[in-house]
Amino acid sequence: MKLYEYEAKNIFSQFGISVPRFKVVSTPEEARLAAEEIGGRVVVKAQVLVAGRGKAGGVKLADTPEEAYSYAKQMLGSEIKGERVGKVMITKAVDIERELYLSIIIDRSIGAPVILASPEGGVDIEELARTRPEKILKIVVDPLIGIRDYHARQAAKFLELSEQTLRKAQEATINLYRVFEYYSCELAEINPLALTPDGGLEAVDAKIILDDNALYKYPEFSSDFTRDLSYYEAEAKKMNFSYVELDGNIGILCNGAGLTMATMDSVYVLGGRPANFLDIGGGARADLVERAVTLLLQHPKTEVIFINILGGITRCDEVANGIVGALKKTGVSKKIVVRLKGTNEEEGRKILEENKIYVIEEMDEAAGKAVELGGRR
Amino acid sequence: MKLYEYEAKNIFSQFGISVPRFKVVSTPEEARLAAEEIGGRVVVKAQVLVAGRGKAGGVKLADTPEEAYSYAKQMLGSEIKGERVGKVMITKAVDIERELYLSIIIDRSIGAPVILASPEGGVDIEELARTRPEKILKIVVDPLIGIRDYHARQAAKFLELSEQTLRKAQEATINLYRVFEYYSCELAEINPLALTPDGGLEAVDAKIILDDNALYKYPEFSSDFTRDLSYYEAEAKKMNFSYVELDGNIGILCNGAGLTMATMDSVYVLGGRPANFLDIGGGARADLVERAVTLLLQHPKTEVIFINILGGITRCDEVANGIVGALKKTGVSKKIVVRLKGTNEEEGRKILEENKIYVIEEMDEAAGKAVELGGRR
Amino acid sequence: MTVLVNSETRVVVQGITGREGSFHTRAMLSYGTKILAGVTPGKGGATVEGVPVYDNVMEAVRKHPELNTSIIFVPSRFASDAVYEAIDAGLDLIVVITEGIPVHETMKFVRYAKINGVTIIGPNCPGVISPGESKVGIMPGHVFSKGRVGIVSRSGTLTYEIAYAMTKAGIGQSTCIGIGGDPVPGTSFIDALEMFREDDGTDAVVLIGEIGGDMEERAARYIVEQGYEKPVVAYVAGRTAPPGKRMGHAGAIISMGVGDAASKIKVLREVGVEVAELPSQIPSLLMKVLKK
Amino acid sequence: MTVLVNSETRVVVQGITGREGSFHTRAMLSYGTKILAGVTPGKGGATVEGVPVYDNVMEAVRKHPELNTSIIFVPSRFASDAVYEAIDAGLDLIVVITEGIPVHETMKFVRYAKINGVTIIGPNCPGVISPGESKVGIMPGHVFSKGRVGIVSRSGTLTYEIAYAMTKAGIGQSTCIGIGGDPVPGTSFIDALEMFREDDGTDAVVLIGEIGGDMEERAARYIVEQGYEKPVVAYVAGRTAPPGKRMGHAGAIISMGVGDAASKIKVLREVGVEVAELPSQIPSLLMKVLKK
Repeated sequence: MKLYEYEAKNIFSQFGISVPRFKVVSTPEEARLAAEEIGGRVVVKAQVLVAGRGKAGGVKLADTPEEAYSYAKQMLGSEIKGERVGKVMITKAVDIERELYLSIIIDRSIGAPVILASPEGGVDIEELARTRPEKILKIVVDPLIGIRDYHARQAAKFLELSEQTLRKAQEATINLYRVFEYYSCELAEINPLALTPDGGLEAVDAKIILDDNALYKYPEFSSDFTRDLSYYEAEAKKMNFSYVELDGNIGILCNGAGLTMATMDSVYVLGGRPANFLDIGGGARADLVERAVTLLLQHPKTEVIFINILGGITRCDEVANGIVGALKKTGVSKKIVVRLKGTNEEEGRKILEENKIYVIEEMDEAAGKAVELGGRR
Repeated sequence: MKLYEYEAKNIFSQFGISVPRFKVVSTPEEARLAAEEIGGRVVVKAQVLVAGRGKAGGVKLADTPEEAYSYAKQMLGSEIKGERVGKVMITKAVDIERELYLSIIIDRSIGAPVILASPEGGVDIEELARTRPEKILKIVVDPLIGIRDYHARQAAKFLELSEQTLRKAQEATINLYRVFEYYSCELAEINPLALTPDGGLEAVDAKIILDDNALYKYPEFSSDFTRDLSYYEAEAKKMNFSYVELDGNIGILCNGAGLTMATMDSVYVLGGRPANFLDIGGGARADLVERAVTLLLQHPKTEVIFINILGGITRCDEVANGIVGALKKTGVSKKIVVRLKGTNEEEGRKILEENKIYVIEEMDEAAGKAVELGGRR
Repeated sequence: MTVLVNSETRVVVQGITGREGSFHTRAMLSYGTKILAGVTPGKGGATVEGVPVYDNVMEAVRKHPELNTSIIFVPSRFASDAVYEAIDAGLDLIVVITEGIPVHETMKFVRYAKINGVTIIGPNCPGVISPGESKVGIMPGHVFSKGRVGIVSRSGTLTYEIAYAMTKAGIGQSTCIGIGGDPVPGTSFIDALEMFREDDGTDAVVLIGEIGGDMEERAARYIVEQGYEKPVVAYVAGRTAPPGKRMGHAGAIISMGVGDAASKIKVLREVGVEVAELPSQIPSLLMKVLKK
Repeated sequence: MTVLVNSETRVVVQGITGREGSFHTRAMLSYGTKILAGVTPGKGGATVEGVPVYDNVMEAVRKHPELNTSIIFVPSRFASDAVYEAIDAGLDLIVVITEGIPVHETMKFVRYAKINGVTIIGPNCPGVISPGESKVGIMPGHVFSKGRVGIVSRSGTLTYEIAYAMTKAGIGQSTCIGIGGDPVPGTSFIDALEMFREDDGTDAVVLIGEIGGDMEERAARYIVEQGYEKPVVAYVAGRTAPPGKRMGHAGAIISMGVGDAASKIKVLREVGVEVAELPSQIPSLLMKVLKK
């Protein structure tokens, strides 16, 4: 789960990482007051989770409280890349001598935390990795040991700083790692870390991604676990399904993440357009299946529903009952293609056939049928 | 450094280990008030660092505040095994159904923390290890991982408890380990850990030994680093010497712990009685040597001083100047045997000979001479 | 021959008294897996499907010194602890079925297993099966058949789908390893490829990848750099997955420009791995490479 | 032949700009030790006794890939960090001279070194010398002489005393290892005995023990259980030490009924090790066992 900039900055502050003074507001009037209180030039920053808000007009420099008011008014309630702006941050504009980069990520390929540091921050790190990889230092940390002072010294040295700022960069590195460790982060990033003319370091932006699997350890965030999801994604997540929205018209419902992706892909390879990823997991009972099917029945863009189940611990009769139940309860009728295979396959087929739903045995054939019904690209 | 029982109990309390209610007092009147406040039967316990205070009359059960008063009066200011009692603890007398044992120590042979648990506490654990080793469970903890719940479950299970108390024992084990880790302990011990008739667990006694090398991390204790030393030991420690008092009459002064012990032993093997261990360490200058020699000159039981120096980084001329300086400044004259060898040996010898102190070249011969002067056992 | 599990495998089930644990204990027993013991703290003395239950793994190992493998069904909050316990008890192989373990915990116990010379499969995985010999996992046994092709996969049901297609086509499996869908698995594609390389009973390998991370790319590099002798065919799921979205598995996410299916497929093809467009094509690709 | 250090040893001195570090760098250089680099954070670019100084070990290793050994003079509060740095930089041998490192820290880095296959000597030790070849330590070089007897010792000056007596008696040393006086040393008596066992250039071993712990007892068990082929003679310091008192070294303490000299001497004698009553007797005991 992504944190908002202000949440990440609050955490940074608590862990001793210097951030420019800021306030978070949800009305233009509050924005004006905050700008007055902070004084001088301020930056108005839309609090959204999507990337690239700067280019989309979500970050504005305001010379006066009035300007802050009007920028806040523009942003609040508007949408940035499809995400509604509910809050803006008013924060002191920092004099920046140079922009640095500092982050801690999990390197999947080695299964360990990695410190990334660059003297050239502010830009997209992926961009920098492509164009000037020699400008990124990567330090692997043993997960059983954690960060050591010498790691922080190495990272800080790479940032090309004066003696005076070097120590601050070491501390920032250690503190960022403490954040990463304490909050079980997938990513803790400062980009840019601003070097100020007086040799200070300020986290001008802040990004934290929490591990959804560890969310239960942080009740202050776990209640808001659907924050970066669309309406249907959120509904599905509340029911404990994995659901992701795409732009096609063929709804996909399977058991198992790999099979669901393969089913989407098969539809695509055969010329169709998948509408979603919906994985009901292993061993789902009829009531759960019913809720999942209902979700797709109610989804406006979905014209065809393709259900592909390979029963192991999942029983085909339970799936069949779920499908039939959803159709009956919603009263919605959409074209449905069902492929059922495995445990209690016969029983499942019978239940469906009684309700005039015909089962296709092979996955390719079923995918082909779904494409036929949904139309080719 | 050993902690007093009340210090250890305060720490245990902070870490969630249940201890019977207590107060620490330094006058009999305070003892009476404390007993009144606590109510019921109380135990009066002398706060000393020596082992075996119970048998020496340092632990008494008081039925009334008046009894607490009189026991406190007896104890306060008295000496237990040579240690003056400055404080007594007044603590609630606990109904004990069974006494258990729980500790975390560092196992030197494997270089790891070890959890020790026994269903038969209250006795000396060394005694138990000798007589009924099967009654002690030893769980090795990987120092890079620390305690895991499963260690605590294993330890708790070995204590032969009811379901209800089992969980408390697990928590106590985890919490004791947290104490051990947080305070860099050499030992954190609860003996006895009392099982009460209502299924509770209470740390009736508490023992913590801190690592002297880690003491600087704990300012609340580091100022009192000479607490368990005799007067001369404390004086030496303040000067950064290692000094230990024995009961002989031949003072020993060397550079290096191993050589100092070997010198003591040689004196003993040759029939004499060493008075102390005094290691001035490596590279000592004249002023430091002077203070060390002065300490031995002033020590009443020391009749002969045997100085054995093997110069490496320690320079023999510095040692010689230190010896001469001490003799001149104190005006005390004791029999002195000096063996000097190594760096600047010639210069050292010359300085001593000018002051009528004659150097012996070989260690055995010098030790023999010291024994001759000090007298045989 | 097989890898990881075979007729010598002796299993302790951690979390045996739970719903999943007891269900799959029955399924594994009926497949013929030798399960000697179960563990659930506080349930020592019980039996599940005739298997004796102990309070901790150490006790189980003391009573059944032949134990060499653990399968873990413990809920995610307690699963790490169960893994440490199994490592310290000296088992050789630990199959972690549990889904939802925080990745910070996984990083640590995977490293701990490595330094102790213990193999971990998972977490969040279907387990390992050597058809006809032993099943240490939750896969439906009947879709597999004994043979000479190894499977290594990040997925569950998709693997069953492909194994089933192979079985129908008459291509049996030596061992099928489900390494799981988490970002930091105990055993990687490369680890599995190395095992199959050493195995006399494996003639070819099916690699079933998906989006997220770069395990497929690393496997491709390994295949070309090491001059891998056995043919490898692959399927990679998720070519229609959008970036930045977790596709069911914690590890199935295209993030920071890394992990999309197209580039994985490209890199695999570049090193000569045949990559199927549809899962159903795996058997024919296998026949092609095995004929050579 | 020798163990641990020889003419191939290439040393980086951590804490080279400090008083101790620079003093002993000079002494080691003048003994002939090949010191290629020094490290002090923030002092990169300086030189000490002609040795270039770097900000961190990684840089030193990058510039001098022949480096295989570190000697650490860093103050105790920063010493652990220096050890981790040296381990992660891939050195083979790390000699930790520093005294006063908390034992909780030592336990951890000793374990970390072990899992990374790195040898640690110390902490709180005089170092290692192979006379005539290399000295990585603080011992006075002139008391040692080249020969065929190995020494392993928990002490500093007492070792010089005994080495000096041996040298005077014409008995040279292959390698002398000062494992240090801390309770948890990186290298134990058994580790050292194993090294000497493999070494063609060592005919006998002198073991210099002291009170505290049970390392001497374990060495005795090892000697008898492994059928140690080379003669071992010993001296154990501290028979007059009272229990419960730290005798200078953090590890030299008789505690909880364990670690007195008399029982160590007894156990060593029981397995056939000749134990000297006085340090000066070591040469004659050696002559006796070597004549056999």
